[in-house]
Amino acid sequence: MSVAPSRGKLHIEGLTVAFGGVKVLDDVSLTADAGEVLAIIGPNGAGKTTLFNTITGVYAPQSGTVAFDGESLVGRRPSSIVRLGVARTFQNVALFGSMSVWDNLLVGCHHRMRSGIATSVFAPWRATREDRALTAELDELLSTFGLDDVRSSLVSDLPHGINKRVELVRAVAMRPRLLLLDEPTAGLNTLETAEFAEHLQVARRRLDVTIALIEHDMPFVLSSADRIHVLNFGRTVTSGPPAEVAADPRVIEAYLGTTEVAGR
Amino acid sequence: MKSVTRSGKRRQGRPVAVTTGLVLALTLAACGGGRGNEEAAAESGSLAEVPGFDGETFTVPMLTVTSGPVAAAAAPNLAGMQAYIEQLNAAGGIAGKYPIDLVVRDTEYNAGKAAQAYDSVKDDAVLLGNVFGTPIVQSLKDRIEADQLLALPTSFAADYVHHPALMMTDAPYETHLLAGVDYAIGQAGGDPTVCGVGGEGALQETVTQALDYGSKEAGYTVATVVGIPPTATDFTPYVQQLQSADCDVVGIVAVGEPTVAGLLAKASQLAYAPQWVGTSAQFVASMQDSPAFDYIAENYIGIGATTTYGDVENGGEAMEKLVAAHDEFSPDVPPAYQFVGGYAAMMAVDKLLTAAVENGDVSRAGLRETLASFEELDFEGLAYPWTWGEPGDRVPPSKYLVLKPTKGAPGGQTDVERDLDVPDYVVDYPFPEA
Amino acid sequence: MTDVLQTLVSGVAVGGAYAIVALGFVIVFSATGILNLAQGAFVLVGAYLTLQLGARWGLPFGVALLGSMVLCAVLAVLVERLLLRRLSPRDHGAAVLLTIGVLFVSEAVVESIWGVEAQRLGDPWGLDTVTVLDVAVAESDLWTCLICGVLIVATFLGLQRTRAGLAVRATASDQEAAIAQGIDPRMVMTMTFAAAGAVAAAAGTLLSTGSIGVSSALAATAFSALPAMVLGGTTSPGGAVVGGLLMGLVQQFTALLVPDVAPGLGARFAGVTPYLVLLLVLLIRPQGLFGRRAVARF
Amino acid sequence: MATVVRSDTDPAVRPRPTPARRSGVVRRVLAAAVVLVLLLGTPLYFVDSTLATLAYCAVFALGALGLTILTGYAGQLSIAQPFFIGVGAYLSAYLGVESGWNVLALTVLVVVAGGVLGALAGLVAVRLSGIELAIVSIALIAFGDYLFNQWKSVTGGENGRSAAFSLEIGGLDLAALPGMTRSQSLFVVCWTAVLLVALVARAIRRQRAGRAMMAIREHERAAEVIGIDVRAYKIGAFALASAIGALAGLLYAALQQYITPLDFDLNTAVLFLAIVVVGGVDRPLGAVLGALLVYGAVQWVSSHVDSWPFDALLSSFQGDAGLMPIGSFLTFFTGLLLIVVLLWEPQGLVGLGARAKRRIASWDVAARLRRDHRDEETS
Repeated sequence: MSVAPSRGKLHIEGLTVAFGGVKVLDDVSLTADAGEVLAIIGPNGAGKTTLFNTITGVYAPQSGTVAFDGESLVGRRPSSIVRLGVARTFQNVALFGSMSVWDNLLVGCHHRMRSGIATSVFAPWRATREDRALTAELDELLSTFGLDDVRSSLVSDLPHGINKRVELVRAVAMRPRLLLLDEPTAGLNTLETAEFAEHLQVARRRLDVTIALIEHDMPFVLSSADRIHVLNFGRTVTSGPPAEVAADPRVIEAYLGTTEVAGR
Repeated sequence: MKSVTRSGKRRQGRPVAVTTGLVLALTLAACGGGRGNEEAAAESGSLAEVPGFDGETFTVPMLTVTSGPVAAAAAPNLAGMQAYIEQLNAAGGIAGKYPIDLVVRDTEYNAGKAAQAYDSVKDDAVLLGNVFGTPIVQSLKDRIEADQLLALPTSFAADYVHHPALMMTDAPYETHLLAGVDYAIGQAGGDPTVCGVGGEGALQETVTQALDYGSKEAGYTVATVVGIPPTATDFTPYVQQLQSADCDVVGIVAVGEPTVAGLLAKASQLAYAPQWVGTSAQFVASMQDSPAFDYIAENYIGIGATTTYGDVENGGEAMEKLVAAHDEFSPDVPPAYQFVGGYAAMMAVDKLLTAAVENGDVSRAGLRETLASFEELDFEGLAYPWTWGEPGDRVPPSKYLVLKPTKGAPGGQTDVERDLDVPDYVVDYPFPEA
Repeated sequence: MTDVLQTLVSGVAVGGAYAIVALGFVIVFSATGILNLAQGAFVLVGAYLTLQLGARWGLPFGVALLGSMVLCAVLAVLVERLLLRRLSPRDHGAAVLLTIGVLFVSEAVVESIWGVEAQRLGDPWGLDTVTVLDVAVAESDLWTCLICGVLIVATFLGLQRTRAGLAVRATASDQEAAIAQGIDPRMVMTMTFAAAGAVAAAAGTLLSTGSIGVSSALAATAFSALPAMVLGGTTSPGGAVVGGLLMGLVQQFTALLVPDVAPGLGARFAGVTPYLVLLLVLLIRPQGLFGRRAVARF
Repeated sequence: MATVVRSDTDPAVRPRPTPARRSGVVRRVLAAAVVLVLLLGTPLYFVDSTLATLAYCAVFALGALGLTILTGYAGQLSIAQPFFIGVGAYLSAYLGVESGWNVLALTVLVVVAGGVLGALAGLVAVRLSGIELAIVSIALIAFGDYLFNQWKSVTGGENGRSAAFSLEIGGLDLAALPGMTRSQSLFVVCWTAVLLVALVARAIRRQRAGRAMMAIREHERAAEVIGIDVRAYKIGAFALASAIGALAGLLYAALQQYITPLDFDLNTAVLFLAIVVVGGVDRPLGAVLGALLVYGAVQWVSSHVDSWPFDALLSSFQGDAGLMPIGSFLTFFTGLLLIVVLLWEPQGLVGLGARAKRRIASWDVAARLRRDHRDEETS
């Protein structure tokens, strides 16, 4: 079975995003190949989150192309981009606070279901059946990621570390083929970060997925990324394998202006 | 005075199912009483018990307005009614032995609330002593008719004159408006331009139709009829409309006290001074305090069918009794023109029930028969009489008086002319058949 | 022509009052994110306090007005301290509902203390007029415009030139940054409520001068001023003023023109024109005339 | 244990009901029985005037259920619900009285019309953020007021119009069910409607649609990026809430037999807000409890002004002794309820219930812990 070369591949070409004349992204091009983990690093304000927001359809670019699986994502609504298999997590956890962990996961499966308001009004049992069909899968996900105990807890009652994991699991439940992680280890302690790295590996094994992640924690980046893309002031600084990028003086200069990066 | 409602005789029924949810049951219980047996009333006298009459007392519900901006207009009217009934009860009641129990319900001048209040009182009512306000009467009149009740409206639209369920005690707006305009034209001489002001909506239409009729019958020119929405606070545009139409005589019908006061004050500011002609309800006591009072006294006349408060010369013994009733039973309520109207309305109820007791039938049908048998219902000098009889034969009072704002007079008005004859073409006004 | 001028004058007078009520809404909203419908309560209570202090207790009108502004500022601060502060600061929906509760309670209390009848405020202007260019202008309208103008200028100077104003503006533009700069957001909240209360008392008093008188219907005026607030942009004090004036003019001119131009629309049409203008503006420019659209952030 | 595993993997073997599921079934049957007893038993227990009040409670509960979905689930603070109730009421009054439409056809039409208008309002609303939405929804109340007053040929203007239309479907008169008075029948009809709509609202809450709406309420942008069509769900919530409102309007008109613009004004809007806040905004049960408590209490007080303790506290006419006129008191009461509930229990009566349940559960846990502790000591 031959696979199209663009399958599972994120391809961005000449992307420019500006707000009120200020270019937040300026002619950025990058590629993440199928199954690859691409880390995007750079100082605050480099345009990393803007990049994610543009991929997921929150912002419209001034120019340039964004394509996944060979399909252009520009001009699509966020919900239709999700249907193409793009999932993401957020810098500040964006779970639904007054809902349970279980319901958060079910919301994650939103695009995989069909029933809507009309179904609930005219044939509520069909919607219930649809929920039931997911029970086994989500149960298994919860136990795989060690979240059995908090199944029906409200998200707002849980600690940050758990919620980071819940958010990852929600993204996994979306069955993405492109997963965007925005600072997944922000606010986690060393132990939690290590745990998260493990869970990320589990997620990779489960899904046939391409991952792009924004991260400041260099040890985490160096250990989990296949390639690193460096942004500064909305422009690409460099791109390449971890070892190579870590040694690049331009990166060291751009990134906090210290040698710490390479030193670790 | 405090009227006693019937809520006291609630009875708890047998318990429903044990499974009744606690909160629901509590709320349900709070919502009202149990379904009790109603045949427990005492046997006395020879009159048969009917809804609203338990053998001893007549229950007369009053659907009036005691809260909100309209309450001020309803208050003196209600006070007059209560004073009459208190005085009557002190003398033993109807025919000296059946006291009347007034049950006051607030409609908030809201037809929806009124419908709900009506539902709660209609099963225990000999008649409705008062239904206050045009929207309320409009909304209830067909249901009152369906329940075969009689009601006294404080609202005087043309289509109530021949309505079988309504018993009017004051002349309709059309009669007074047309008579007043006729009077003002006579005073002014020449060929003045006539205009009208009505509350946006039905009252504006009332004024339009009446003045149309007047212009056809009496040959004067009607330039415009301005409608004022109830929410207006600045009256400049409405005064301008009248001004630019060069109106010399402006008839006003019941657009609410704050509106009339505001309109006249703005007219005085804009130095526009036509002859304003209002029906009796337009001027209320508080306008004495208006900064525009001098202007109003100069340029406004009111038309009424009720004798002014304290005018013993014309009101005779009845007026003396009325003043005594006021001083004894509602000394805190300042005497007003509308107090007399309320008092007179209850006099009509008294006379109707007394006659019905004599006929030995106070049922709803009995009251209607009694009313139909009246040729004339005399207010003993407190107001000009109506011609009664069958609904279709009823005729509003054929005389009127002219009122002028006067500082310090009871209610702020005194009559400048009395016993004027309503012009024939106005008496012949085509009041719609019910 | 005099017709147009006359309506212009009455439109500015009505609009000035809308403007000042809307200004109170905007000050609170921009700094705290709360749509404070209790503004209607302060308008109502302010007018009655002026009545009580002036006409009833015999203080000169100016003193009564100032006294009422001070008392309303205190009342507003009490509402903020005792009630609003107990809500979760992010729950702006609950805050709106709470202020509606305050509005209803105060309406009922005012009615039971002062009654429902309209009463003379006892202002010194009465029905006096001055004639300018053939147009009779009520002195009360002139003073209304003047005092509104003074209050609007004072508000702007307060916002632009004082440290307190700087704190309010900083909080309005970025609360977190303001906190980082050592500004206490709770202090800012208190100050904005005090200012809104004082402005509302002045608005209520001015709305009741001249021929109109004080009545409980004043509370509804607060609702009428809401479109002015959105029209100008919910966070722009200047927008509130322009929006208020625009609404007053539109409303008065509609009332003048409808009977001639389109009698079928009826006199009530003037009451909905502010909302029509509002909808039109919002469809074309969702952030209002002078508002800024916040950039979404994660 | 082995059987359980087999039944999970082998679809041919139906899982035996576990004790938990069985108790769920028992609970459901029990709940259905209670509801049925209340629905059919209440009319036998109360006098007609009380039943009329309770039927009004039902209509207010129904209108509030729309807000449960729109404001409670989807988080859109709308004040405009009375507008849609008014549209339903006037539409059914006009077509029912003037053109003699069958009530079944009326119901369908009114619900569809309410839904379409609601969707149109939603189209505007999706462009606005929270506070602007609240204000624009006030605009809708103002438009309603204008429309209902001005379109006299249909609405009768400010004096209102008759709504005494027939409630017959085929041979069955809903206003005179076999062996029942008008009030009894309308009680059953109105509460049945509440029951059905509440069940729908409950289903939505537990299913995909409701989760999507709540996700929007909790975090709109995240919901969008998760794949929820925020626009569509907001418009859907508006349409559904308005359709329910219009249905409530039909029943309101049928109950009152006469409607005026004042029935659908800003005060009514605030009454609805008070109802959902007091009951609990995001549960169908909250709308029902809130309507019973707020509207029921208001009616109860107004019909007991002359008995203790209200005779001393409230005055029912000028010159009567009392702290406050009765009409003002009702305003006062609604406002005070809003304040007290928001400060004390923002989740309303339903939240209070949930809190009590948690308290009891925590006693349970405490008891178990103590027992475990004792067992440990003995072993």
